[in-house]
Amino acid sequence: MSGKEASGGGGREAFLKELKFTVKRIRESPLSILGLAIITFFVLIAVLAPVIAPPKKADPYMIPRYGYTQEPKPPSPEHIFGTAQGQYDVFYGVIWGTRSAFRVGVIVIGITILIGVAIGSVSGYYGGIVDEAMMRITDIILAFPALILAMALVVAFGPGLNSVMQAFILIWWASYARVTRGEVLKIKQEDFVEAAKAIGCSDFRVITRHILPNIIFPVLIMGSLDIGSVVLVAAALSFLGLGAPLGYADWGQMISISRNWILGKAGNPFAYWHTFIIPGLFIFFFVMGWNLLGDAFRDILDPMMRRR
Amino acid sequence: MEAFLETVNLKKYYPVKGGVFKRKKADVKAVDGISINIKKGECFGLVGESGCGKTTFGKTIIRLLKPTFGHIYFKIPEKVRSDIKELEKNSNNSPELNRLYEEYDLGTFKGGRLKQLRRKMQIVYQNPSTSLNPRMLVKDIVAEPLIVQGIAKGREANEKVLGILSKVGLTEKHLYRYPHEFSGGQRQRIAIARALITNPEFVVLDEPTSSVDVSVRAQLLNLFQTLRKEFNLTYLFVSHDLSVVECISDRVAVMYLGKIVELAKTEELFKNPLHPYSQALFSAIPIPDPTVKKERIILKGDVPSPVNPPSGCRFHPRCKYATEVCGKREPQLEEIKDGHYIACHNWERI
Amino acid sequence: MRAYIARRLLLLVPTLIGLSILIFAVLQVFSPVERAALYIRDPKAAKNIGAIIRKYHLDAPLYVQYFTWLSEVLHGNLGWSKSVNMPVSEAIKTFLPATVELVAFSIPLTVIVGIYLGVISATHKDKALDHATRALAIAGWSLPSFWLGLVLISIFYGGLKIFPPGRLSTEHSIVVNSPGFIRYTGMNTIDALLNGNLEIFLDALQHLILPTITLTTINIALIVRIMRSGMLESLSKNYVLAARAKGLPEKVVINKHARRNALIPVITVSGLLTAGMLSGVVITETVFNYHGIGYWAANAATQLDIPAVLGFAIFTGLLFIFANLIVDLLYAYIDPRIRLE
Amino acid sequence: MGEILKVEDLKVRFYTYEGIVKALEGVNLDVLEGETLGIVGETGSGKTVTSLSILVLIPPPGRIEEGKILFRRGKEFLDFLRNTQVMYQIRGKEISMVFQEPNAALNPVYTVGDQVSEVLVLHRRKEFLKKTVEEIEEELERGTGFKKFLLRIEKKIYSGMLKEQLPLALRFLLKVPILNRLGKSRFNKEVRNEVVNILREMGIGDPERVVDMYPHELSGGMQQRVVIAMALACNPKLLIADEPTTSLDVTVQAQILDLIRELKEKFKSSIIYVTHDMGVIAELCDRVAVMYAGTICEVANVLELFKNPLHPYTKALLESIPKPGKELKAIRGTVPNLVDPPSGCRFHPRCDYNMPICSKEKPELREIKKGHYVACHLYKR
Repeated sequence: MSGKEASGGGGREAFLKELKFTVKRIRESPLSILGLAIITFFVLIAVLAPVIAPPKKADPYMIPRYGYTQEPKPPSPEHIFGTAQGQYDVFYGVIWGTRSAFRVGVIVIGITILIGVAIGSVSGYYGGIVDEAMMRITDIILAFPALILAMALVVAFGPGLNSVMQAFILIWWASYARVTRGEVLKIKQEDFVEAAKAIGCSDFRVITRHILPNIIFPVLIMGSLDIGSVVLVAAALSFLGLGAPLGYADWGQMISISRNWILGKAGNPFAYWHTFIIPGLFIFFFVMGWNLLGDAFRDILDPMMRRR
Repeated sequence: MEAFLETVNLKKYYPVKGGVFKRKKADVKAVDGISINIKKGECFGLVGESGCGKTTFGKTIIRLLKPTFGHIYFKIPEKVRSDIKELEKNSNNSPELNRLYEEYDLGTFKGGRLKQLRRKMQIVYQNPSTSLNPRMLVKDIVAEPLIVQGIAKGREANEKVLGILSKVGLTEKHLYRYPHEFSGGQRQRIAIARALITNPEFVVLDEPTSSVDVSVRAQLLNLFQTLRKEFNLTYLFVSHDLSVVECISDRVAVMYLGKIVELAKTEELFKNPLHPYSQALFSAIPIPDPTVKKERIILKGDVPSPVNPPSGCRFHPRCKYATEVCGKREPQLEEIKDGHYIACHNWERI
Repeated sequence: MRAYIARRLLLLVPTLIGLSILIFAVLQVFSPVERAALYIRDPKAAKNIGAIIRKYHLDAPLYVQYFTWLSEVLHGNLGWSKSVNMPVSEAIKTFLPATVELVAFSIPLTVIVGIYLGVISATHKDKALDHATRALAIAGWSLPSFWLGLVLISIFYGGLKIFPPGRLSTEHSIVVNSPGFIRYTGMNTIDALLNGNLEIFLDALQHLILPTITLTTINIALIVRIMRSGMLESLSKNYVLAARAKGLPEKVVINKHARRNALIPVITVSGLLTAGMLSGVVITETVFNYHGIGYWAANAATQLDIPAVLGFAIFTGLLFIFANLIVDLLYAYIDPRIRLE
Repeated sequence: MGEILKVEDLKVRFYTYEGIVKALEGVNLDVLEGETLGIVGETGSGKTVTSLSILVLIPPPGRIEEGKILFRRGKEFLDFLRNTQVMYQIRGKEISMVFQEPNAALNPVYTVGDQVSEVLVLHRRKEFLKKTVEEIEEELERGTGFKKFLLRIEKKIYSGMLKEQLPLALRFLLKVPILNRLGKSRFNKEVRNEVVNILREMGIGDPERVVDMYPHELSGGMQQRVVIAMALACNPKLLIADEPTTSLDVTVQAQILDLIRELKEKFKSSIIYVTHDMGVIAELCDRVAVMYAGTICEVANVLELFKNPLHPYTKALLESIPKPGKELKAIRGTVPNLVDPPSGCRFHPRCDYNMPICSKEKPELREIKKGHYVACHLYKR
């Protein structure tokens, strides 16, 4: 029976069994279903953006304008979510805003995980001066609240979403390096790592085949939680006017231009609610979705809970 | 007859970092000078309480840990061994002597030669739930030594895996499962299969039955016996469970605080232990027979710290028969009867 | 214990040096001319820019620049903040009291309520209360702080006309700035009490409510989550079982035995809390027009007032490092295993 | 010499993700006064769950479904399983427990003295208050002038505490951490001396120093002595010891066993000793109950059990103890998974005398000979 195809089939069959068990556990925890639903909803919006809100300008991320008067118009049949200050269409803004949120979140987290895990595992596995130096660098970077260091970097690189992303990558890898190092130090003491050395595995093989597969889950869980935080901080920077330029489809920027309309007008304090409530809700649910997913997965994939 | 595996004054120290700059303040002298000779095909028992350094010794002898001092000779020809003894007499670092060390002393092995050594020497750990990679299929766990050592790949490796699994009582349907789907006893069998697949000559068994149930323990002990005969293996059986060691090993050494205090044939040692510590150790074993009412030697105090062990004989602060000399001069392991070694100044008077 | 403290203090040195190098590196992104602008007090002096470059060795080799810059910083000369027209160090002194006042209300609220909620949700695991607290915590963690601020203002100030933004109503700020009113600490609530003016005290308090709620909601989620997992962890331990076996009432078992061990992870993470507080302050003060140090920094950033932003970064870095030091010492106090290392 | 504890068809279930673990399936057990009852079995046999259920300490997701736990108070038996008010009086005072992992049973952030005195203050509070009041009265005779005045106030506080009618303000004041240490300093000193005495009785050298140390500073053996001190502080009628020496070294185990034997005589308390080590059973216990997969399969006097074991599992267990020179007889198969345990007698899949009835009907625990019970279809009366 021990042919190539059988071994492939067997391997897949075991993997499917594990997957089936995980899916069963997901169905049982309400939080993860909610998280999964929210994230799939946002993924659909991001993917179908050109269909839902066809771009009017060369750069699809610039929100089309329907006039130049300052006062925002309430929701109407042509503008479902109404228009913001300067007659930017709110609906178009939030739909394309989803895509830019994904772009910022996923790219930043993707790159920082790669850098962080690589540095963290080398520093954790080998220890010594490499580890000591690495830890001092991460100490310094983590000595700053993310927002403030990002502010300084963005001011240095000049405002704009790209410099925000560069700033984040420079900052965020440090926390992944630290978490990875912690996990590697824990796994390194397990017997099976020493057993791998006992059969003559090279350091590279020990790290890639034995250590990384066992620490990748906590790091991915942290990643899913961080996508939310990255989008939050990016939105904050846009709100301060350091992130996306005016007219760019970015939730933080849209809330920023809605600031002077939050008190409504005489007699009707909530006249311009649409300008800041709608983009705010989009940010809130986007970040909430990722946090729910991350939290739920931590319980499901936590080996102790899984096997209790 | 060719010596199989010999250690000469083997030492393994762990640095203790302390103080402000985490400088090395002192050494934990886990293994502090052990010279023994293991014969081919023998099951050599090593007993001692936790913290006496028996596991460290097991891992150092197969070079999982680098020794701090001393030599390890593995299947060294008789002649070369006597040459080394000769050269060591007049000066202990002549170029000729160093060349021989490079050649035969495992302590100096590095890189490729160390990897070669791994085929011949293997280890089985105590806790089956942490000695197998939870994210790897059994097939890959057992096949990995073949792939890493470049012995076999693909189909041929699978066949070897199936072969060794059947020898330890597992079958083909266990191939595509993860370790957490097995009981403690079965996981230990997988670990044994992984250790034996490159058919090594020497295997360190580090308390292999301590974390499994009594009924499964008997199954594993029988398995070790049959595998020893079938593969002509030599074991170093490390344990704190004296009754297990008694029924599986040919010779037993008793360890205390990094040194061997007594070594003899199993029956001889368990019938009349001579060293005061061995006597206290054996008298402490509860006998599973209510009719036997045994007068017990109760040791007072706790085991001293291996960072600064007591001077002279390490057991003298807790020993009833300690005399003035025990506090000063450290007793050496001498052969007092054929095959019966003891490290005690006044063992005759006990 | 002394070795532990000594090591922590010694570790400060490389971190502080690293901090200065990082800031200096960010500074290098600008050309010498722009960096000279740091030290110009008034536009007229822009003419002899060459003299300033030479005075501060801005074109000298890198390490010389670093040392001159460092000595300047150590003498408190962080450059000139054009957004508020005063030296950066002066700006920090004037704006700091307002922020301290805000943070003084928010941190205790966050920690006490956070720990209480964490304990409750852990002891009622998987019951309604637990799910409610966890949902609240996750919501809190996902809320964009600036949006929460805007919504609160629009509801309370817009709708109900109470809790206006800013630090004081206009007429009270006139009284506060008048000579009759002695500024002891720069914090309105305390100064009002010291001057015996209850009205200003209530007004200042009224202005503090919404910013405190905003600041607390963001950071409370962190404390609740860590406290809850800490409690669950220690409740599963054997010493809790032993405490129950002694016959201790459940209340004592939870509050004495379980809670103290659960506090250890909370303390280690409270370093993050200070970071959360500092970033929160920048956003909250901007939204509420609350003229604290965060407002000044945010404003400086939007006007690309580089010295101000960097000055603020150095200040927060120092604050953060010393906060971590205090956290380490607190950690050693509560956990004897560290204290007697 | 009647029973002091009766456990009647105890049923315990654990509701885990994997399914419902039927941990205990109707356990009946009784403990005679002054006797040492051994409970022996492998992991998963339910011996620890039984010992925890007696003090109603089953942690979630476990639940005690059915059964009664009757403890003799004077003449009549109280079922404190349902009556929590009585339970809090019995726990730590009349029944106390010693755990397997000594360093896990001690709270790492409190001193040894603090944790031992906790039991004393909880259960023997009145005794210490009386002693403190007597001590003050003695000093009162010798005291003069201002000192006398102070002592009289102190006497008022303590006797107020004794009769439980302390003025509200005072009771509130004593809640403040620093004040209560000052206010009750004499009482605390009294308790501390008692703690030092108990530690000394447990064979702990230099108890004066150990009282202020933290658990992580003590060796395994010392930690276990502190746990035993906590358990015996209020000299309970019944001590439950759940594998107290399993995690200790052989020589330290000998010290602890010796200590337990000594305390058995001095405190005259009966002991339930849970272990998987047949050697310890033989040395320490008068009667033995053998458990397998959540059921009791045999109960007998220790000599009877070793001489002629009736239940196949007990026989196999005794034969699998490693003895030199004798071929080891292993029990085939593995311990059953209790989510869906084998039907009828739970040992039948591994039993050499397996009969058709064994997999259908669950055998009852019947008294075959005086004091020798067995649950197996081989022995129909």
